[in-house]
Amino acid sequence: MGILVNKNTTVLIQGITGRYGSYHTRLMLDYGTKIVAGVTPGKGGLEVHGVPVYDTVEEAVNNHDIDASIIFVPGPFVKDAALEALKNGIKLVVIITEHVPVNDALHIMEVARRQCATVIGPNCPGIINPGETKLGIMPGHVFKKGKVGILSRSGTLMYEISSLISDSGLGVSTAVGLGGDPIIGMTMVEALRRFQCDPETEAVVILGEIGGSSEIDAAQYIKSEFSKPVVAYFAGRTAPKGKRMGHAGAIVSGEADTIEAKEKAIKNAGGRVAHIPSEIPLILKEVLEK
Amino acid sequence: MGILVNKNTTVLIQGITGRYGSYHTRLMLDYGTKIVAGVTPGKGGLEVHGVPVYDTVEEAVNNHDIDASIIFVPGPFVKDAALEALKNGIKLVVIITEHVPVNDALHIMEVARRQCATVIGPNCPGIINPGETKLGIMPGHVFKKGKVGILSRSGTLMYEISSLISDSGLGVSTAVGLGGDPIIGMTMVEALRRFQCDPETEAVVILGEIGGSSEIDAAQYIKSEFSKPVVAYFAGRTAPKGKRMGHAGAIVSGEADTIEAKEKAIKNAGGRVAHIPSEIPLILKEVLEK
Amino acid sequence: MKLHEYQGMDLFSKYGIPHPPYHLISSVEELVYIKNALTFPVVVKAQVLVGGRGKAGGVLFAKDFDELKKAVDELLHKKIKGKTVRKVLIAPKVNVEREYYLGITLDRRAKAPVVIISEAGGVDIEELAKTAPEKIITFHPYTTLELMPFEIREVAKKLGFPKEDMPALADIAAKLYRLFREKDALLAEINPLARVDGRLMALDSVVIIDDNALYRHPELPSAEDEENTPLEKEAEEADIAFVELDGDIGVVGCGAGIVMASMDLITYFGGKPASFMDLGGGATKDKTVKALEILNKKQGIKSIFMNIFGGITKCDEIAKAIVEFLKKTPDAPPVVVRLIGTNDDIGRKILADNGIKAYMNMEKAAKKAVEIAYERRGQ
Amino acid sequence: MKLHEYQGMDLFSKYGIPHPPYHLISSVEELVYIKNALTFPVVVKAQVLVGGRGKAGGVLFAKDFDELKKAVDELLHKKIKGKTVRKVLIAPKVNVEREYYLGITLDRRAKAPVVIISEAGGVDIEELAKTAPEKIITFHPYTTLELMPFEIREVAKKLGFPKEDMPALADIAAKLYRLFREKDALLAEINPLARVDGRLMALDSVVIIDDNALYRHPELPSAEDEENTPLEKEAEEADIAFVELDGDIGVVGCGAGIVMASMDLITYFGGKPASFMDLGGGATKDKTVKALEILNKKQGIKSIFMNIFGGITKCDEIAKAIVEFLKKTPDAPPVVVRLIGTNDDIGRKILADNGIKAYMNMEKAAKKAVEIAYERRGQ
Repeated sequence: MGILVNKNTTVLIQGITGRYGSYHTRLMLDYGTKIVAGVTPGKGGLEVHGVPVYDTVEEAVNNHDIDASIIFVPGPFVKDAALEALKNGIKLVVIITEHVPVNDALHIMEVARRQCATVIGPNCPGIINPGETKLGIMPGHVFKKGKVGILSRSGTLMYEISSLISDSGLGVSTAVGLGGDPIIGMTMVEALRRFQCDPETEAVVILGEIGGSSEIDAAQYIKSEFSKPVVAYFAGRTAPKGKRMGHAGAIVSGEADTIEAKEKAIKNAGGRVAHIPSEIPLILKEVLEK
Repeated sequence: MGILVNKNTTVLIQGITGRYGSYHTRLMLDYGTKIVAGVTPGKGGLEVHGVPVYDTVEEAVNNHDIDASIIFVPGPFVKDAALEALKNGIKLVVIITEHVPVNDALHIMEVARRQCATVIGPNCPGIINPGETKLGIMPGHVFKKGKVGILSRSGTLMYEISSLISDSGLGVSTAVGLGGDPIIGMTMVEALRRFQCDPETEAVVILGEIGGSSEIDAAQYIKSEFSKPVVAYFAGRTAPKGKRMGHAGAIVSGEADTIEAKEKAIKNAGGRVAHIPSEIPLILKEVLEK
Repeated sequence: MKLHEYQGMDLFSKYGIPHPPYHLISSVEELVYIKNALTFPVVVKAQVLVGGRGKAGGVLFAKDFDELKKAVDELLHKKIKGKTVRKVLIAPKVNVEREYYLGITLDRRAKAPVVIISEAGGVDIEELAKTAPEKIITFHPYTTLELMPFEIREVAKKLGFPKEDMPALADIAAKLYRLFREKDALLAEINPLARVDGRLMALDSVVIIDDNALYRHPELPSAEDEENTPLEKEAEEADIAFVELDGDIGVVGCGAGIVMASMDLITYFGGKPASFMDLGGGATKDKTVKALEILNKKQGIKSIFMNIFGGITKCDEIAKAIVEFLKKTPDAPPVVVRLIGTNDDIGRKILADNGIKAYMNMEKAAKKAVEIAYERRGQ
Repeated sequence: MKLHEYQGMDLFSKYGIPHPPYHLISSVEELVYIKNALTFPVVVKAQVLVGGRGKAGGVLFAKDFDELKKAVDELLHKKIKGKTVRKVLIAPKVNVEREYYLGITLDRRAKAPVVIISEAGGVDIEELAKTAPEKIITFHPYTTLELMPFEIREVAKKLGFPKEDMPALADIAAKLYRLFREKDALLAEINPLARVDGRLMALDSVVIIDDNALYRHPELPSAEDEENTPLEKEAEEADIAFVELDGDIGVVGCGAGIVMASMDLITYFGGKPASFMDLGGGATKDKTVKALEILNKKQGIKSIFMNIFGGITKCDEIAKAIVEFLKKTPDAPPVVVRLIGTNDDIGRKILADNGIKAYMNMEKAAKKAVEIAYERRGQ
């Protein structure tokens, strides 16, 4: 169980012959992910770690049942790869690549909406259901199976906190890295909706950042509909206003997207806020024991 | 009765203060058309033949119930006007204007499809339900009420033939000028579908032209679904291949769009073909008496 | 507006579509200026807006400068399918390894742009569509916004194109699609798109721009429309749609549909139309006189069939025009007038006062025009 | 990439958005060349990428050439909010009859471009959004393809803009939207869009281009990014995300989220971060050494908190880098290392062999870095 994926999810890797794509294909296969095919234009006929490679997604879906695709191609080619997956009926597309132009992301999301498909990312670490499957680049060993759902805008912070939660004995149901870009596919609210329906998830940790309004939207949804305990932690409290902190999404540009506003919103919605990472498992245990 | 419009259809005129728009507003009012409002940006507050003028369609729909809009603005402004009507929920848009860029027409039709709205034209004379209402520029007096539906790609040919039919004592239920451009909103098939459901229409006259495949599509539809007698007449038999004959749509560019191919298709579908206009009422009487 | 090959090539350059370097000249004298820039052998191509230019002798080859001079001299000012060659394009003769056809046009039925691809480049694509349709793939781009490379890869895979051409083919197709959209084209065609020394390049261009959208493309070259005859151009300037035809009966009316039907009637009754002349809606007296004067300049017209069904057009204006024209032009061919519609009573009276009969029935009038032409032909 | 006012104005010109004529100079000497082209009074504007330039003394007026010389002399090479003025823009001082605000940016929530319009031009739009939200209208274009004139007319009607400005406003908005889309902008803003002698024109420009899309815009001016300090630029060239901060504890890590969290921890324990330094995923030994060297060049750093959670990044590479850096730089501030993840056993051993303690717990490490800085501050 968990959300979005499970141990039977069959996966296509777009950009499988690249250094990065090939490396993570091996790590995912090692983790148990059901990778059934790969695509790299011009490299059809090869094999990567035993996975057959095709020139087009069309050939891949003609030869395999494919539930999801993970995109590793460089930024300028992501739009082509994502639209190719969507056009060929793939309903879950995880875009790992960073530096995707915003206009390209907009276009991808518009098409995905029309196709009723789910896009995760771009600029995200992917999804993991500990012990079952991972569709992404996260280090699998720091995630232990458990009952806490994790949503994160940042990759590395997700690893860090998941490790803390796993070490505390609680474990993780599904961890989703939503991505750090201004335009991303799945939002916090959409992910929370899925956690709401997942019997395995008993609490959710939100790892937010300065900038954007996704955490404020999440707080509104939590207040009105979400019934499970929520613990939030926000990074970037000390980031100077107007300075870019690496993530394009992390720009403080107005009042509503400050950490203070986000913390207040989560608290108003009945959620708990951790001020340093080590507080997170402590609060989780507290709320889960209730 | 008849299709698309009736005597209660309320109409907005876009471009009402222009020479052409204002002239035809008067003719339509004289005919009995329920014109309730007009729009010309910057001319809000005026009246044209007693019809109130607004700056925006939004104001017009806020102040009146509007079923349909007729567009008289010059070609370069048609896209703006049509999208304004569609955005404000108007479900029937008649574009009289000629010289609308094809790309603009494509865009309008794409949006109309999304909005489930009907567009007639561009470059068309409009629609008339004789004795009830006319949304267009056709000379009303040549159309007498009756039971023959008329579909035409050409305006003047529609007047000519409608006059013949009216003079023959048969009369017209609805006559629709579909427009002579390569990209038009309502197609022959869509119009035939409506005639199929109209109890008042007992036979349909199709006035086609060289070029395009709309008559071939119509023939296929007639063969498979249409149950009323059809008489077709095609203009442009003697037009030289590859030469433009005024209508942008009337270019013979391939085998399938020749008059011969179209005549054959209509005959195969069980329709009758007239070789000169005066044959049309004769054939109509014949098929209606059966 | 149909662009010349070189004008299309210029557009290709702007969009980054590769093509061989070329020189454009309009006189043999200009050859000396480009002499040192040329690599022989070269191809010399007449810049005329006709189809089948090659078969009609519009494309020559030259292996040295002397041959080139001869070729240019032969082509310039030559008439090809009735069009005078005013410019020739000189480009290196390349070694074609493989040829593709790539075209983008409008699918009226789907109301969307359509991409046409085939490996059988260089041939007539309409001919190929009949003889070997399996060699052609047509598709509508997944999003109208742009043509994605993967769409070309899918096609290339299905048609079995060699892998090495795929990236360039996808790139060129995406660029051609952008040109098609941004320049309001009705057709953008590269035939052949050839592989030369391992590199794909356009060896010809066919680009037709939507006339109705020209107002927003001041950057485009002007038409240089040699398709139109001088009389047709004169009519165009007077906003009259006019096409000269082979017959001897002038056909004039208001509205393309009715004029085409009038031509068909003339043919039906055994005559041959000399013109398609559409005054458009609401023609004034002056415009109508101008139209008749232009028509009268055409050689060998035996009669004029004027078929007016007045909707927006006022019959009295037309009648006045006919009277004025016949007064100014005593040697004009007989005009057979059919006149009904708005103000036809006034118009009819004007004609009657000047001794001109006006028909109500267009078929009778058409027949009369044919009869007159037949009689006068015998004279 | 944020464009300078004059670079934005150049883009406006390309898109047909009117603005006053201007001259750009980078030395007082250049004034003589433009002297005759000027109409006084003029406004002199420092070209620096900071907000609130006017209030910070970056905009001066001159009613004659002497005043202009003084103004240019005063502004050039002056520091405004820490940025050095290298160019000034000189334009006629115009008579503003009315001012609008027009901006297009990205609505992350709606995943669509958003248009922002107000009549209260010239003011801080974020301030206005708080104090008088009813004066601002924001909307998503009906089709993302383009902004239609009617959408602006609807807004103008609701906000009660005068009719005479509507056509120009609609036209400029459509053009600005086209610029926004075609140039991959994240923000395109005209504030104020002023009516001058009855004509709307842009009196300032703010354009931010999506860095990730710069590769497809070779036509755009290069950044001239004075926002970055020399050390930040050095880091950028080494593909290291680096922002200099006011504190004295260097913060280094892999991944923006974890580095921000590390800074927050430093602050939480009473310290002040001196840097945001993100090595990205999979940093090699050499890149890490380079990063530490850059950080070490920054003045007044008392300790370095290096927080490594190795996912893609290999801990042994990091450990080797720290050892190499400390050997090469004996006077470096103490480095407090937190090291877990891929190959952390090897990394930890390398550090231990060189007498460096490696923490497992990041909070303990952060606290230690703060303590060291506190102690060394006292020295």
